[in-house]
Amino acid sequence: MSNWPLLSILIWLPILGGAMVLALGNRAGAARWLSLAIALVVFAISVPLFTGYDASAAAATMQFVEAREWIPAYDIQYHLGADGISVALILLTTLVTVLVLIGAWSSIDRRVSQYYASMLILEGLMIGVFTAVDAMLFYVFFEAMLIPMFIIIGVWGGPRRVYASIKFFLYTFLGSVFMLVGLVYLYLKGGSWQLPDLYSLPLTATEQMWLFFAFLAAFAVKVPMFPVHTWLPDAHVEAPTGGSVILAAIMLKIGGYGFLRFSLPITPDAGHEWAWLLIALSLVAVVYVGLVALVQQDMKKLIAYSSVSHMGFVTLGIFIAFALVRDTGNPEAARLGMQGAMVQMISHGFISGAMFTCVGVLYDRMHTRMIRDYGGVANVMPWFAAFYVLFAFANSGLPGTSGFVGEFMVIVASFQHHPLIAFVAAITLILGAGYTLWLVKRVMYGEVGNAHVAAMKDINGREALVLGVFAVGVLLIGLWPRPLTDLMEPSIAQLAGLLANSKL
Amino acid sequence: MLAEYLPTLLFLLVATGIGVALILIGNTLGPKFQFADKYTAFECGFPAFEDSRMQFDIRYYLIAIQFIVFDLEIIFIVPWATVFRELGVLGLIEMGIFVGMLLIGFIYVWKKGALEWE
Amino acid sequence: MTPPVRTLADIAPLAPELVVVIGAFALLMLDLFIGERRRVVTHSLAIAVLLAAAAMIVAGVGGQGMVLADMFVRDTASDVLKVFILVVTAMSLGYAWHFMQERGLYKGELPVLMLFATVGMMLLVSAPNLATVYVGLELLALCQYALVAIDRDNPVGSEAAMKYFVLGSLASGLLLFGMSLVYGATGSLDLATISGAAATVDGGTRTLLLTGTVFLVVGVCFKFGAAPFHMWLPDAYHGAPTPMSLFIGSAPKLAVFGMAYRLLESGVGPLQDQWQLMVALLAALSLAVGNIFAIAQSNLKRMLAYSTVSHVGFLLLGLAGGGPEGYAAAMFYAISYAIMSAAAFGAIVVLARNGFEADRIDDFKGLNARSPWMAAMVLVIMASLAGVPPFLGFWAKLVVLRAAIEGDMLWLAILGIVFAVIGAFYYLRVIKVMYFDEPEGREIEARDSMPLKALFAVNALALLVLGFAWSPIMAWCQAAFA
Amino acid sequence: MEFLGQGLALGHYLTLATALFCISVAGIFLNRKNVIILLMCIELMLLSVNINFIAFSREFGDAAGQVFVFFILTVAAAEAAIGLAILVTLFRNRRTINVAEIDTLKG
Amino acid sequence: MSTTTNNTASVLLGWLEPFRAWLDSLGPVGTVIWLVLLILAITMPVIIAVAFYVVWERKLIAWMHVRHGPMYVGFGVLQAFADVFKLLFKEVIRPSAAHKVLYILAPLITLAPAFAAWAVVPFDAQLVLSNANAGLLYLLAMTSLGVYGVILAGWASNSKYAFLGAMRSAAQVVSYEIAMGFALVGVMVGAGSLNLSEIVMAQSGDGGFLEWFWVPMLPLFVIYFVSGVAETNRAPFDVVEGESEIVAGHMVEYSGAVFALFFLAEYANMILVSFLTAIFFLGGWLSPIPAAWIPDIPLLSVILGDGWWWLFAKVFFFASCFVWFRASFPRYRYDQIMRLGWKVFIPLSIAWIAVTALMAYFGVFEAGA
Repeated sequence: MSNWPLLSILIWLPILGGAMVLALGNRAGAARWLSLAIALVVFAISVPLFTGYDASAAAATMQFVEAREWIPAYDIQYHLGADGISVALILLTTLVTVLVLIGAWSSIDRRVSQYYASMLILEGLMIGVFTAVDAMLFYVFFEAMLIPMFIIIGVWGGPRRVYASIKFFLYTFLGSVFMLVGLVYLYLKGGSWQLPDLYSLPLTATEQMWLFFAFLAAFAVKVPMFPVHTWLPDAHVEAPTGGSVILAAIMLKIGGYGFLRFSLPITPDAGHEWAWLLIALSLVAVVYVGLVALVQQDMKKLIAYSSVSHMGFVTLGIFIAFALVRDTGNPEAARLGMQGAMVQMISHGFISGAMFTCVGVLYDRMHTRMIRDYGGVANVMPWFAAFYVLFAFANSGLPGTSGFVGEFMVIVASFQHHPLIAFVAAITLILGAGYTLWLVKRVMYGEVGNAHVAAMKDINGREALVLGVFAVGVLLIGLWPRPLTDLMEPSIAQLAGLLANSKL
Repeated sequence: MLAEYLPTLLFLLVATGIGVALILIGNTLGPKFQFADKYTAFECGFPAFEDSRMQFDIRYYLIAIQFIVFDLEIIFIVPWATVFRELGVLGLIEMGIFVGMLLIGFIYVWKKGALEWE
Repeated sequence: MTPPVRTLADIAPLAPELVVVIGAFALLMLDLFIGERRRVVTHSLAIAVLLAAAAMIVAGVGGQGMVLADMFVRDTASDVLKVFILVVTAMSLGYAWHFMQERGLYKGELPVLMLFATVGMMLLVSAPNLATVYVGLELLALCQYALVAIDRDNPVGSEAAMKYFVLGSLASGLLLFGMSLVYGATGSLDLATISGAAATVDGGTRTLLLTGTVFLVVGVCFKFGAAPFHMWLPDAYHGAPTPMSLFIGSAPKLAVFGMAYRLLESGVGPLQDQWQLMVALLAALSLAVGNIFAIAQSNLKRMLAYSTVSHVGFLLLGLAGGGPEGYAAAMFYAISYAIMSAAAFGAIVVLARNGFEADRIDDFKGLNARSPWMAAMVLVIMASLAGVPPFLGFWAKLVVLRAAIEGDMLWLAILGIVFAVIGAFYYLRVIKVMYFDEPEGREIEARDSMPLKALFAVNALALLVLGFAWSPIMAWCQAAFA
Repeated sequence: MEFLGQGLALGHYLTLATALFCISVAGIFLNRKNVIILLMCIELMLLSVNINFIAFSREFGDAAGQVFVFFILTVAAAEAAIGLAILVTLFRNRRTINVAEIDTLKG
Repeated sequence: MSTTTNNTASVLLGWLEPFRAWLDSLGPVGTVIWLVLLILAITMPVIIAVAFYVVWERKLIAWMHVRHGPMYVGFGVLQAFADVFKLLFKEVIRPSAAHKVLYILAPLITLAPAFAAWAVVPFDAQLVLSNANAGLLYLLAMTSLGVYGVILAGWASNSKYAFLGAMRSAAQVVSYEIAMGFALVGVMVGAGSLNLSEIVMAQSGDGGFLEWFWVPMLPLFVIYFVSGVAETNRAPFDVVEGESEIVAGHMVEYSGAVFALFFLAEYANMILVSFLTAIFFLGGWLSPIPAAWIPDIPLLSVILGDGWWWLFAKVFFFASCFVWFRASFPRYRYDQIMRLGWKVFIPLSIAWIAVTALMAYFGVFEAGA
């Protein structure tokens, strides 16, 4: 099994499968089953990745490596590999994709095969992003994701889908092209697109600064960071449930992943130099966007803003690491922040995915996302309410759920840098609890709001399955994060080591 | 070399001069009995009822276009004609190719009916 | 006086050109003697001639070298360009058949004119001498004017042809004026000699040469359609029958690139510092003008025309970058643009019917609902034009960006990508109407012709496939300037 | 007749050519009346180039420039032919050759 | 100006040599004056010749019609001057609708090239105003220019008949121009030169009139002369003037002295064509008698030998042919004219150029040269 090009299979199986599904045309049922089968196979194949990954500190480099010439004229290689961080994110991707496909079973009834195909292709591309070791390959996957997502939002989205999809596309496209210039510059400087080569490439302070901002442009939009987050509420709100889930659960993570893969190791000095700015922006995101979330009338929008706020923790964790590693001269200190950021990413993948699924469940029944249209849902949908409340707790970072672990680690890490930062970050726990629980209160409890609500049926088995898997994920990470942290520990340590070395 | 062309230039001037002189003489010597009808255009005695700067037949354009193209081929043959003795058989063949292409064009024009006046 | 040609072997490198020329004349005659009904013979033979010539070049028939008293050169650069010129022209002919046939526009002259235009292009990319450049350019341009005007009863078509003609001739005039000054400054029409002289001249002669160079650049940019000399482009593309827009919008860009390379690099290369800046500024302007104006268009052909302007800006980016990598990049860009633009216009051709041009963006509304396959192809084309990986268009942008950055023109590279993003907007609009909007108006479907659909599919999928396998083409381009 | 050779230097020819060139370019851009004037301006432009070439060619004693002029003349003729042909179709379709009225293509 | 005296006409110039030298010493102005005098020495006889040509035309046609023709003014001879004065004393009418400048310019543009062409016509060995190397090209240029005058006249008159005539004329002239050009190319191939004197000399040889170009280039000779007739819009190709349908074509609105310019130009052109035909195909001033046959009798040997009188005799012959055509042939239809020009003359001339080239290649023309 270890001789198999696992990563290639993971990337190309869904893409080619997507093409097959596309070819099914109008046969919706066949498309659903075929896609699900493919997604399950992909998930099954990703499991050996987890089991077969050697998490010992000695082997903390890329594993499952595949490298061959691709574009010799430009020294671009088809170079894949996965470390702990990648494996975690790949697993998240394959799992969430399966859940999304199941979730869309009945809610998508137009152009079904195209929807499923887009999802599968998107899955393959996202796995590609998480496994690319060649910077150009990374970029290709990174950009290629835009098209299927654009289609998903635009075709199956809400009333303002066109605006949202184009905004989504152009924001991310604009951000990423700056990275392209940066990569080309690096290539001209170092003569290679391979990340390890780029890690060891010495760069002056000015170069690092420009490159840092070039990467920032790409990843900050993707994460998204304040103030370039404005595409996210639109995209999330207008996207179909599955789109929102994928967007929140995985695509946002690509930004954080990019920071870890590119910004940190390639421009450590500039990162250190500018960490204050990023930390500040992260804090603004955490607090300000949290406040914005508080006043939302639209459930999806509220969750979208909460996503921005939570992703603020991710960036905070990452850039606290920048600050810490030089302050203390000890990579160990930085590891906690990065570890926290990673756990937060995975956890947020489950939580936000679950939250959007919940909204989707409600939307399928009521065709409205406005909070005021609901009320007392718990009375008619007790099972659903149970899941909903659980995810809401997780979203507000209640201990015992996955939301707590990551945020706690980040706060502890930032305390080492400055207590004030930790304090401000901690505010979000309160804010998060505020808006989430208020949401729960308004939607779930109280009297049954109106006749429509009264007529709602509780979740069916399929929905229960999806929400159940999410719930397991949330609780598992919350209660027993050890396997996850162990998986990522060596890779993060290695990254932190790279961070510690000046490239000047 | 240029000197050989001075007479030609002067000749043009002198010829123009003669023309101008004739017009002036005619203007001076000729009588002047002016009345409006005399200065209308000739229309067999009828007053003109439409502008004379009318459109004209498209065939004239066609002739003009064909003329330009064919006439210019001559300027390629002229220098060849004066030196072709020194070019040997290949010069002959090359001009054969050139004239051959010209002929193809000619056949084309002929076959398309552009040479028919009606 | 010895004649330049003594034996047939002296003109062996000309073999592909000769095939096309002889083919063109033969078809002209053949068409006169076969009826309207059997025009498919002419059509197929024309394509066969083009592909045969391309095959000859790939196979290296005739070999490389300078022939005809140094009036013609066959080198790798010209070979690369010619192969793609021939293939793209053959594709244009393939696209043209049904469209022109059902409108009664597939006259016998059409394939012949295209063959002659091809000869012009081949000559242009193989020109080591100003005279050859000019003759090739005009052969191309004159055929193009005629092809734009081929629908004689269409007021829009003849207006487009007129504008194209006037501005094209103006461009030729400017280029010629530049050539005359360059000739005056260097005393030779031979580009190699000009290059040698350009390196040494000084004083007033240098001023003369620089003035000439300015005109050369302007002329080249006119022919490219770079802003601010792009005025003819939208009108010509819009007014011409779509397959003709396809033709004039694709292969000739390769030829003009060849001309730009010959004139600017082989010719006045020693003045690179001077013209580079001009080209860079024109590139910047083209990027801006093309992308901004394209947004406002409601006609797809017009939009593609303005997008051409912006693509030319990108191409010039490579040219401005200079150096072997820069030229290779620009060449690669030209090649990929030719393929992309053929596909983009091809989409319109495939959808058009007699009386329905399918050239408004709104005509594509709801295409996905009617014909998902077609919509997917157009999606690929638009994404490629927008420069989204992994399609060919992205790699083309990558290589020119690299060239620009390597040529110390980071500002230009950044400007380029910013406008690329703006440009993405209008390509997205096409995708948007196909996928997001409901169908309206008349039924729009791909024409029921297997060869045409196959050609279109091959063309569109080439953008995807070449996106993964562009290395050989790039390597070939690099070899051309190594 | 030696005075002929002394009086006319390269500069005179170039000045003439440049003047003609400027007139033709100005004609193309300023003319708003008649397409035929445009065609004539284009021809004039080519002629100015011819003067340049011949002047230089004479100066260098190099025949190449004059040979080039042959090409230019021929091409100019072909160009005029095509231009006129297009003009005729335009007129047939639009009943006008007024530059200002030829403006259906916009945007 | 070359004035080496080895023929009779040059003797005159020899006498004037001191005068020329004196003028030359005055600098450029003197040179120009000398040239102008020479030019007048050509143009004045041409004008006078035109006058008498008209008389001869009327007379000859009359004879062919078996009637008298002009016979009152100086027994008809002085009729020429009567005509001239009549024209000069008539009112010059300019139609009010005509374009003011072009209307006057048109006849000038017609006349000037018709005269200027004479600059390169050799009357005898070395007796030529401008022995330009590209004389033939100059001639082609000058003879082509005349059509501008016709077009301008037609357009500037602002009259339908004038305009129609001008269009017809232009189309006809350019149609025959091509055939004429190709015919001349044949001459160039034969002579290997563009210089008119050299072309004449290329026709010299032992064979007398058999050495002239009309023998190997008989089709071209016919084409050239017939084209010449068509070029000058003379009968039977005179649909341009077409008195019975478009009254006088482009000249309809012209009168008096201005009309005289057209008239003058037309007849000057006819004489010119006669000259050129003689020079290109009938050996110019060369004697038709082979040099070997000329008896060595003092005066007779000069007269029978080469000299301008031979040229003038040939010219007289061709000029009379113009008149003869007018008297004998009915007017062609316009489509017939076009067909003859495009479909007969052009292919034929191209074919014969090929033949001529082959002949030249195999040395047919070398023997005499």
